[in-house]
Amino acid sequence: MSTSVQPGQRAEVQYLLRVGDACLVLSHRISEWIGHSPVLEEDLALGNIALDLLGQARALLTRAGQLGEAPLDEDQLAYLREERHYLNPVMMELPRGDFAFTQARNLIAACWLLPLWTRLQASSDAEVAAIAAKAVKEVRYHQQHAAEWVVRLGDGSAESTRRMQDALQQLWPYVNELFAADAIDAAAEASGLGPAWSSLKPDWDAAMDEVLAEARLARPKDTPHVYAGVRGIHSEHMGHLLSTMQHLQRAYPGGVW
Amino acid sequence: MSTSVQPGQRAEVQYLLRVGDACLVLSHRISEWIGHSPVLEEDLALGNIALDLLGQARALLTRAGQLGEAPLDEDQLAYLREERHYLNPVMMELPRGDFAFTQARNLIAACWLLPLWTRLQASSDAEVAAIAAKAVKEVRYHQQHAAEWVVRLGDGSAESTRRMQDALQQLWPYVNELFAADAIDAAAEASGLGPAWSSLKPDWDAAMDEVLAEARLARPKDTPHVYAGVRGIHSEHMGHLLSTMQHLQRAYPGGVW
Amino acid sequence: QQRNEAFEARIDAGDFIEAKDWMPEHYRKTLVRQISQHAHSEIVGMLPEGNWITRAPTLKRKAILLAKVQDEGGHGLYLYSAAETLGTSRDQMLDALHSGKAKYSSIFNYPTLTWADIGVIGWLVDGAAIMNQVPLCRCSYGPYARAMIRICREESFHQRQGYESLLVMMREGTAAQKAMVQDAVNRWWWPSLMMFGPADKDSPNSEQSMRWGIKRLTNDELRQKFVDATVPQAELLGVTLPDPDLKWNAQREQHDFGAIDWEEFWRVVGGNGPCNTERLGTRVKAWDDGAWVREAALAHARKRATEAQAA
Amino acid sequence: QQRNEAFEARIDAGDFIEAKDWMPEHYRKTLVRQISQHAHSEIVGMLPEGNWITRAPTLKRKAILLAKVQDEGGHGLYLYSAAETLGTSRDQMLDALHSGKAKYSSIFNYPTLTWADIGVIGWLVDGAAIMNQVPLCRCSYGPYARAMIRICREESFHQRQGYESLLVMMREGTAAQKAMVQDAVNRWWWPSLMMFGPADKDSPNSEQSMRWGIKRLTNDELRQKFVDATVPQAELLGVTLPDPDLKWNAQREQHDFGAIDWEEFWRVVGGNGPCNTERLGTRVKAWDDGAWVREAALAHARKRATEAQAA
Repeated sequence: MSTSVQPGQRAEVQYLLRVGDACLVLSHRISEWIGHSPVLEEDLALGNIALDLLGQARALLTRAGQLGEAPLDEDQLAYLREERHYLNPVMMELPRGDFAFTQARNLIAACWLLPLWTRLQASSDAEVAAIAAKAVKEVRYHQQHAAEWVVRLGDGSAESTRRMQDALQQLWPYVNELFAADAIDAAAEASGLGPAWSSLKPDWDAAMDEVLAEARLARPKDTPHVYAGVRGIHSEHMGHLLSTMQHLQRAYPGGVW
Repeated sequence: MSTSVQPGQRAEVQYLLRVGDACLVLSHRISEWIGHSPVLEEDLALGNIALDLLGQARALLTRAGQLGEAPLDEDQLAYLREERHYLNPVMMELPRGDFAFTQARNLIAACWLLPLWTRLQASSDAEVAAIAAKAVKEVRYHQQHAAEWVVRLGDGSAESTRRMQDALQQLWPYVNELFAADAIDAAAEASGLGPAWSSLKPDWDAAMDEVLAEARLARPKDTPHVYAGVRGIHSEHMGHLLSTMQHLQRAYPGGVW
Repeated sequence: QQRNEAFEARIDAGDFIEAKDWMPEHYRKTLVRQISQHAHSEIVGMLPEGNWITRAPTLKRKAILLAKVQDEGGHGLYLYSAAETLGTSRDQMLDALHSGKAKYSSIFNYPTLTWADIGVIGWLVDGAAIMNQVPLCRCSYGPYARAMIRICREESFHQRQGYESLLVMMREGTAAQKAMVQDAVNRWWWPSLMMFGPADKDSPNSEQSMRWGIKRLTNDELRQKFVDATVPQAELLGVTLPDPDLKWNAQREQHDFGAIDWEEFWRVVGGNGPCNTERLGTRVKAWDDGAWVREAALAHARKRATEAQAA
Repeated sequence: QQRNEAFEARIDAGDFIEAKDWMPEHYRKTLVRQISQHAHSEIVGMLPEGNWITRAPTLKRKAILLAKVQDEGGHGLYLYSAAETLGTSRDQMLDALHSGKAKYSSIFNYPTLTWADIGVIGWLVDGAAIMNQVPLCRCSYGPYARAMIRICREESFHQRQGYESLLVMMREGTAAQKAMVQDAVNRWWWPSLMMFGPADKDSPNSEQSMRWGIKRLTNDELRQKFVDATVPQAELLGVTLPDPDLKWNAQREQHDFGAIDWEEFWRVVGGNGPCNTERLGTRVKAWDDGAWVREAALAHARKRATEAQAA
């Protein structure tokens, strides 16, 4: 099974893959820390978060695979798509960076996933609603954990403040993709599958601003370019991530693991 | 054509793959510098060296593929083997490191390849002899270029001396594999295909010692472990290198490029 | 002297010694060395397996591997905590690791070259570790014994998961996968046997360690038990073990097996295995790269404490 | 004033101006800005293509790509040298690049997402570059004109290689490869059209640049020529160009084409394209990481010079 699969054009499939791939790819980046963290407790905490996100990804990919034109399972979707068919926002695939970058991204992602999962609990798709009910509890912990680190580093030493502010600066251009609207997004809202992402912005703003204030960090300015990972236009990092992630499935066609 | 190929057990094939894979993998690591060198001239010089080594690899892989039980072409051999069937010495696959590490490795490799190609000019295999005649000129330049940098950095600033000495220290445990004997090696010598690698040691020692003396660097102590990349036992870096290198061939079975 | 007799009496009675209890200096030192070495093994052991997390072949296997490596970090944490009850800080123990003074299990100085290595490590390496560690659940030092109970339970779970993943590949997999499993077994078998330490003749049993329940069987006895337990598992799996001298000895009712390459054993223990430098280098780099984080956390705590006082 | 008239007379006569010749300050400045911007484009342009060297799908394609990226470095080198003849050092020019003062071609602020991007960059991006650059081979400044002759020759070679690699995929490749090529064309078409710069109405031709042979056709004229040349190539290749308004206009004997997204153009030029920050960051990092190497080379040269004197 090394030939690529296509998830198809159905709006609900694409909507679920956007969220599922976000979790999958972010989990991948976080997992790169395991064994390399600044303190052992973080190897465990980041491992936990990576595991939770992986679980969320598996549930959503499974569901998306059931709703497509031809049924696909979680592994076909995770391992056998071409890059242009992965739909995560670009931010999730950026290299892990330093510890400040990782915690800043985790915070941005958690502040986005929390209202998203919260609303998905009311999804018209009962499966998705059930997945969301579990995920929302997990992401609440992720948000809290990342917020603690952003505050600690933002209001820590001169070096940590600089690193955390730099991390925010690097990440900010990728934020607006998390709230951008398009036909897929509109269809999900119309059908009740899930919220339009733009509707998550006020909650995200409030949560972020609270943490940034406590961390005494400046909120970076918004930038005009809107990345389009959700339509499969990724950064150059994605291909490298996928060549790693897909290697075994591609190299051992027909393998059973 | 994503299914793996096996080069088979023939001694002459294995011998040629050891050299060909050394060139292929070293070329890969050197090519990672292109666009990221300390000075533009080095982007060009390292590009040149990577290209030469790639050409040598192509010639040897092609020849090895002709001599096997079933014919294989250079791309099947380069892209579709499993890691355990790549036979380069482990040193070649180590990550590119800093500029000192790269130049030190290039020197070690060139001082090894130069006597090797020199003797391969007298190979009982006329194809191999012809490949060697061209390669020997190229590698002479590689050696000179690397030697200049090793001297410059070894006898440069305090920082560069430290970095170069560290690089040698890191590389030295991988040196003895370049001169280790086994049945494959013995068979090549017996058949006249190529020299036993142990016979290259005096030339290598002399060339290295001369450069190290001029660079005012200490020669590290020999270490007891002998790596066995030539029998397909690699480091953990090799798998990552291959997942990158093989990605397209694995992901697009049947592709024509 | 009186305290020492009381201590010995408690040991003889099978009582647990607790952190607040008096204990002889030698007992304390032996335990710190052993527990910290075990803790170091857990965190260094995260590296060879961690190497495959981003390449796990299915999402289920990725979740299992992530959880396993995370468990190893957890084991490290309990063990450092157990050792800290003896008055040595985690930072002191890590310093000893990073400077090369402290040891960790030599098995982690071998590389993980294929995905099958992950299953084989679960089966053989965790299997050997359990064989070594189960007796420690009854060790005389309470915090260590309690940590070991939890660790052994989790290790058994890992071992079963590793074996199960190999079974799937051997029973349902492709020829290439089966070859991959066999190759991994070939590479890990002998290093696994070396995990029980030098032959008894080169490792006189410390009577002390026996008394304290830190050791109950000799290295060779444990190694024999491991071989006897593993051979039928290998048969069930459908792999051969890379030892032509391995065969059932009906007289001894145990397996005979070939000679271990002790030269290799001592070379790897002595720092010259295939990955010694890299493993330690990776740990040191993670620690050094994280220095600014740890400093920032302290700086933050101080700041907020000062502000709380001022308020 | 007299010198200026003599200079103008030589320009009018079609003579080359050489480095040692007197020239007006404005001429010098214009050239330094243009040549260094071109040089920067070459070295920043190494990055998007360099991204695929380690992943090239065959050894032949890898050799071609390596050689191509190396050629771009070579172009950078000639161009910096040409600019240096005007009295600005390479380090000064690089400082301007690294500090964000100097520009480079905006096309390199788009990412290379698939292997087909490599072929399409050769075909469209190099094609557009050649269209822009051929007139410069007759530019009035000798060192620049000579550099451009060599560069244009190599660029044409690259363009043919890129197009050929696409032909192979479209004619002999799998459906997935063909889709990959079409997708790459879809992504690079509009940015390639933007390479000719703003529309003429927003870019009044500098009469000066025309006189000096730095410009001979307007942006819109060049863009039209490019479209007209490319459409039949696309047909031969079997790809569509992503512009529903693109069609032959029999009256004009040229193609009509759709409106360019100038908002995107100005956004990317203004620093907010998808890769601006990363490209510049990568260059700065390479430069900063190499500082110790450059310093060491100087230190070595000084040492050896001192020793030679002492001897």
